[in-house]
Amino acid sequence: MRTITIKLPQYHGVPVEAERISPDVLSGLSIKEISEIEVWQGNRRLRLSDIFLISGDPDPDRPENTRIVLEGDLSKVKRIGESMSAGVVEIIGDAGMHAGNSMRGGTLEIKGDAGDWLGREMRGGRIIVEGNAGNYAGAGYRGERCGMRGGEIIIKGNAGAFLGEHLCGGTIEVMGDAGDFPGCANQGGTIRIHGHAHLPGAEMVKGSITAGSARVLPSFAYEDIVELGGLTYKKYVGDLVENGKGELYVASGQIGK
Amino acid sequence: MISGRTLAQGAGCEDKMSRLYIDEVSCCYLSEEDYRALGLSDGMNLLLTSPHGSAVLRAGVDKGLPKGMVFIPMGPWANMLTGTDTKGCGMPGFKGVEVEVTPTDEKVLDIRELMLRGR
Amino acid sequence: MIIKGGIVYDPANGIFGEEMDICIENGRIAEDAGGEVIDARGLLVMPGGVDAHSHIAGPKLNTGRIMRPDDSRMGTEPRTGVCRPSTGYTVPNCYAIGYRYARLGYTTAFEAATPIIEARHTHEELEEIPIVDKGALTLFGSNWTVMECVRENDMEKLAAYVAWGLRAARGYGVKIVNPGGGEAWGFGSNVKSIHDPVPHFDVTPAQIIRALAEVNERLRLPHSIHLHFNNLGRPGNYTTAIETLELLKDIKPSRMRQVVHVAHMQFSAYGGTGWKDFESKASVIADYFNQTDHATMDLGQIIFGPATTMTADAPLEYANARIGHQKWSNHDIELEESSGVVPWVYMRKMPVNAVQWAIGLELALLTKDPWKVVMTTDHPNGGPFVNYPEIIALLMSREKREEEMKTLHEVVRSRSTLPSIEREIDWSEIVIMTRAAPARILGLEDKGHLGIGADADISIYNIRPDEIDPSKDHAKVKAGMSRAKYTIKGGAVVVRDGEIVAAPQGRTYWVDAAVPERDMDRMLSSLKEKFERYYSIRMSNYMVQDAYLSNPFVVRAGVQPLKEVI
Amino acid sequence: MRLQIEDVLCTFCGCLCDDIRVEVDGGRIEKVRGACRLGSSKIMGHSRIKSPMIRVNGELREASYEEAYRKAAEILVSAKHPLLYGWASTTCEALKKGILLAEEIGGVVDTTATVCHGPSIIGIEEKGLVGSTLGQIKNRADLIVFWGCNPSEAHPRHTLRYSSNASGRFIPEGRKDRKVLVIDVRETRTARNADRFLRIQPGTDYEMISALRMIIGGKAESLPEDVAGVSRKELVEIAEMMRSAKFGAIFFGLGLTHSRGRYKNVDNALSLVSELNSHTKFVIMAMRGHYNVTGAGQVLAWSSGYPMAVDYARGAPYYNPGETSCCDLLSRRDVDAAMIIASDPASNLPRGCVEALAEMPVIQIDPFENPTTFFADVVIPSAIAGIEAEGTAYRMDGLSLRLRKLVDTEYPSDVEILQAILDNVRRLRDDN
Repeated sequence: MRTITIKLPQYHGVPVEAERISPDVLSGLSIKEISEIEVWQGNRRLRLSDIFLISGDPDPDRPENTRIVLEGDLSKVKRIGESMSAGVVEIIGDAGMHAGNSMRGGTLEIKGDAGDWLGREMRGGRIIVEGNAGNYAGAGYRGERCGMRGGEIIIKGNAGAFLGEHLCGGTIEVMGDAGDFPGCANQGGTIRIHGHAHLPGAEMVKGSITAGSARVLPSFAYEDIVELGGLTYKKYVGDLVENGKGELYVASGQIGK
Repeated sequence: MISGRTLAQGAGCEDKMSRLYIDEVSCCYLSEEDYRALGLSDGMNLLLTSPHGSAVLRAGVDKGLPKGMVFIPMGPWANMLTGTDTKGCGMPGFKGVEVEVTPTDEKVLDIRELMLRGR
Repeated sequence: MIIKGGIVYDPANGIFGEEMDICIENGRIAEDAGGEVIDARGLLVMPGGVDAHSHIAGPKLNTGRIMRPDDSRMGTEPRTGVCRPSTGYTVPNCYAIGYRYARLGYTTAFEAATPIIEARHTHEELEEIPIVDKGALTLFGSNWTVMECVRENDMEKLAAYVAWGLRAARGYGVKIVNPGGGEAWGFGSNVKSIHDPVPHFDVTPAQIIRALAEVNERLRLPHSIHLHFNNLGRPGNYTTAIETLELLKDIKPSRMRQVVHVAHMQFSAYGGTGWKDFESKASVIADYFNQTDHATMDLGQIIFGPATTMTADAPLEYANARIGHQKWSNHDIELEESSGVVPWVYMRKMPVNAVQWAIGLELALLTKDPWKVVMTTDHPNGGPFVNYPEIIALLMSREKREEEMKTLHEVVRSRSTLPSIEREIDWSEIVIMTRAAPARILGLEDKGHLGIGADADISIYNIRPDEIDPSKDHAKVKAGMSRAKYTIKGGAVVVRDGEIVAAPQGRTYWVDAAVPERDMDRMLSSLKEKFERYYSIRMSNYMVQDAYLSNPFVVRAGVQPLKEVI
Repeated sequence: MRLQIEDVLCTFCGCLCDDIRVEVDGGRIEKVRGACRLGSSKIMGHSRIKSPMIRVNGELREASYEEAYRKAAEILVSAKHPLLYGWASTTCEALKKGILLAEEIGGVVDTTATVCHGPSIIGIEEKGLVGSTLGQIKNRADLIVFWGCNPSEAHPRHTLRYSSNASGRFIPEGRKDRKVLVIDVRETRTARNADRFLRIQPGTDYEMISALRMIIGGKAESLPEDVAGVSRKELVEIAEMMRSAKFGAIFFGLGLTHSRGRYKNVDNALSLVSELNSHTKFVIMAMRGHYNVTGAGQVLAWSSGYPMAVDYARGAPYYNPGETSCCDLLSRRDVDAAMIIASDPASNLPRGCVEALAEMPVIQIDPFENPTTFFADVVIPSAIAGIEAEGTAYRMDGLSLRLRKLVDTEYPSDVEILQAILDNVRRLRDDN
């Protein structure tokens, strides 16, 4: 496997947009060519090497045989791994907004925290975040009817608000808590939140959400106690305001409290 | 804590350096019950502390408020207490901020002191 | 400037594909000229395109943009040295509208519906649309003053109001949308037929339409009434269409043009009793147009893919939103209208959409006289105007129609006559349907043709009419029509090789119609009372100020000078 | 000579009242009639910034307009990501110039909407907006609902001109022919004048609206007895009030957008109104604050496709509130310079944002000194739009109106200032 290492020394400026940092784009390029790909810093067009230190295996390979390792505090670097279809991107540190936008395949690993809009409109592949994720993980773009459609996002810390908004497919798992309105307007897919969720599944019509605890909307109907993976959950169906058939499982929780 | 527009705040908001505006936006309104419970009277001040900051304001009564809620006309004093988290949608939480309210002898800063505090 | 050696189509002047030179002097077609020479040897040359019915400016456009950031992110182009940034597909920003029309070789586009009270906004947007000449039609069909004049049968007062309304809106013509329905929608209902009285006003849609048509001719307006039928978009509505057209048969036009122009006929040529047995009645409609001479139509052709429906027919948009489970914006306009905006997607495998697609083409192909049919998509209701080349290719090639039908739901074969239609439209007819006819229908004397003195609005395409057979080479037709080799606007080259090279400000057309002073005075005194009691703004703040038309073109009409008001 | 000017527009709040009478004498405004306290205080005016200023060694020093324009242009040209913020209290014409400037320098244009009704706009992106002009409500509405808003203090003439106390064609008796319902967390002045006041717990608007949608949708029996402290019975009564109206109108304020739930509260309210239309006629409207915040959204929408928070850094508009909106850009230090026009972020944004402003070069364009001036490096005093300069503004319902010029002034208008900065930017570019 070809490894390309991209290091970010201390960075304090305005955000950098680097949507070309993806195995699909870099795998077939030499290190020199990679150094010259275009990134944007605010309104300035720069070469990758103007900000980053690039090293790694010199020979071009296919995307699926390429591993890009990013090191440093990349919380101000946006759109890493956008539209990637194969290979591995590993971020040793925090990632900026829109990591894994429209991702179709491959693996994106973030060892620190992820910014907002992680895996926005994701179609496939896998994202693993060791830390927390920001708002709108696995969501869609403003005004769109569909967010994430496929693939998997695993967040080992907490997630922000509007997790998986307009989720249409795929799986999101959050080991910690989720912010307000996880899984709102879901039309499919699966969200598992091990911690607390505030008003999950608002306006969902299909799909399923599991939460360790939750404040449940008054427009969800309690059905039964069910057992999932050895644990008991209260099962609700909703959101009835949309005549929804979504399933909400809450380990402990109550309506309106 | 919730913040919002009032007539006096509005009338003064095109003239931010006026007494009218400053007096209005440096006032913290409480329910009658809370006002009494804290032993407040005319001219007394309050120290408000939130997870995001703190400020000293004059105390006032708003009969429309329920117990446990304070109202501050929108402006620099209220904003000493609000956080910058917008939950990804651009809007910070101007309403529904948890604050601790304690009577204090400290005086209310003038607007320049308040704005440039710590600079 | 001289355009040399092009194959020129100028059907209004009896020129059907002749090799000739065109001279331009001071922005107009001239006998001879000097200066720049454009080599157009063998290329297709025609007058600049004229869009007689498109939604390009005003509150409902912005409502569409604001509710659809998902659309705005499509078609994004950064600014260049000449162009400001473009965004959007179905609801493009103002700049994109101008550039995209120009790239298609279009030089004129008229906004089809503006309420008077919101006309200032419409003009603010028109001002921002570069290159093309433009104008806006003014809505009168659910207006309280109009309905009261009709009820009182006071045609003099109605004429005064229409003249004043056009001036207040800086409008170009009388637009009527689902007459009476906009008022009924004020309390959530609608009118169900042209004889169904409007609640609280005691007039019927038929009376409103007929009165406005009469007044339109009394005022000798350049354009006829421009009518969006009642019951539009509903199965079985072709009977409403014919019934309405019959209503206007005996009215004498005051100018050499139709008495009524029917907007987006496709949406009113529906048979069936519901969506299940929905079918085309285009052939019945086309027969009617073939047998009569008082009406013209534009197509309202649908294009598969995303659209944004927007119309003053607010009850229709409510129904659309419910059927499509779509986001819905509604906007009622005090004393004047109501309106709505709903995003839409036309799908090939959806039976109703497949039949709708066929209806537009049937109307164009079955109506014998191309001067009666204008090509539109009712942008962006049937789809965005950038798809005009697709329609041109479909009209010119039966083979392409057959190929397309294979990708559609099979009902397109049983519920429309399209599969049996052999006609293939030729270049002259295309030029009529996209240039000459819309200009004549709108009453734009200097547009749609290349006679001496006409506006030097010209499009030149990378298509060699002597070498290609549109019936077979439809892909080349579509590609060629999508990117004009040259677009010349008012004598200036604005597009070269499909790229914008200049973006001058176009003109805004409006009609100043005169009525007798005593009628105007009488009308104004009752109007003043409306402002005192019912409008939420003052009369003195109502009329569009001259500041909003930086490059106006005033067309005079009416019978005697209009008394200066306000 | 004393001059009476009729039908003047009030440039305070989103009501944009257009029936004000102003008396002018010797080029000064002497009297304002017909305006509310907010409006007359603005129109009467007060002390102005006297001259342009540039900060030198920490102190603002008087400068010429030419010097200020050049300094402003230098700041903007050297910035990698400048923010151009404000726009709600100036004309549409000013914003048009501002957008051109932003395109030229690759900056972000954001309006005060993002900290006001920005969430309402995001809600509209989800659902659309079922609305009308204010006159439609004046003529027809027999039920007025004020949800999380307090027009008595924020829009003082709203009730008289457009809503609860106005009379109209189908509501000849005005207030007597209408019912007024107020939903809020505190009993405001507006609530005290209502037929019914529903007090709710802070941050529970979303649940209340969902409950009302359930009842309107015929699913009341599936609701719990108590929804966040409000009984089902009370909610059924409220829903019945709405359903039985011939024409209902909800006006909502920052009570929905500022509290927990943000745009989801509005999103849900938009659905409630949409669904009420299956039973009766209902519309909804945001109570916009600044007189032209609506217009700012309109101009941006037709220019860029988006109504606020538009980033031109890469030449084409990019929009994403939460990323490209003022509060986020400042608190994350994602911008490196700011031009503030006709607004006062130092007073109106959370402290964390104000600290960011203090760290970067700031240009202020405003007729008046305000706390933002403490942080400004270039201060350019301007004419007051609607009093000293004409132009366009949009009322809260989207009606566009023309502001008049009432008196002459020495100060340049915002349009002239922005054009001068733009000219200087182009000159600097040409020199480099």
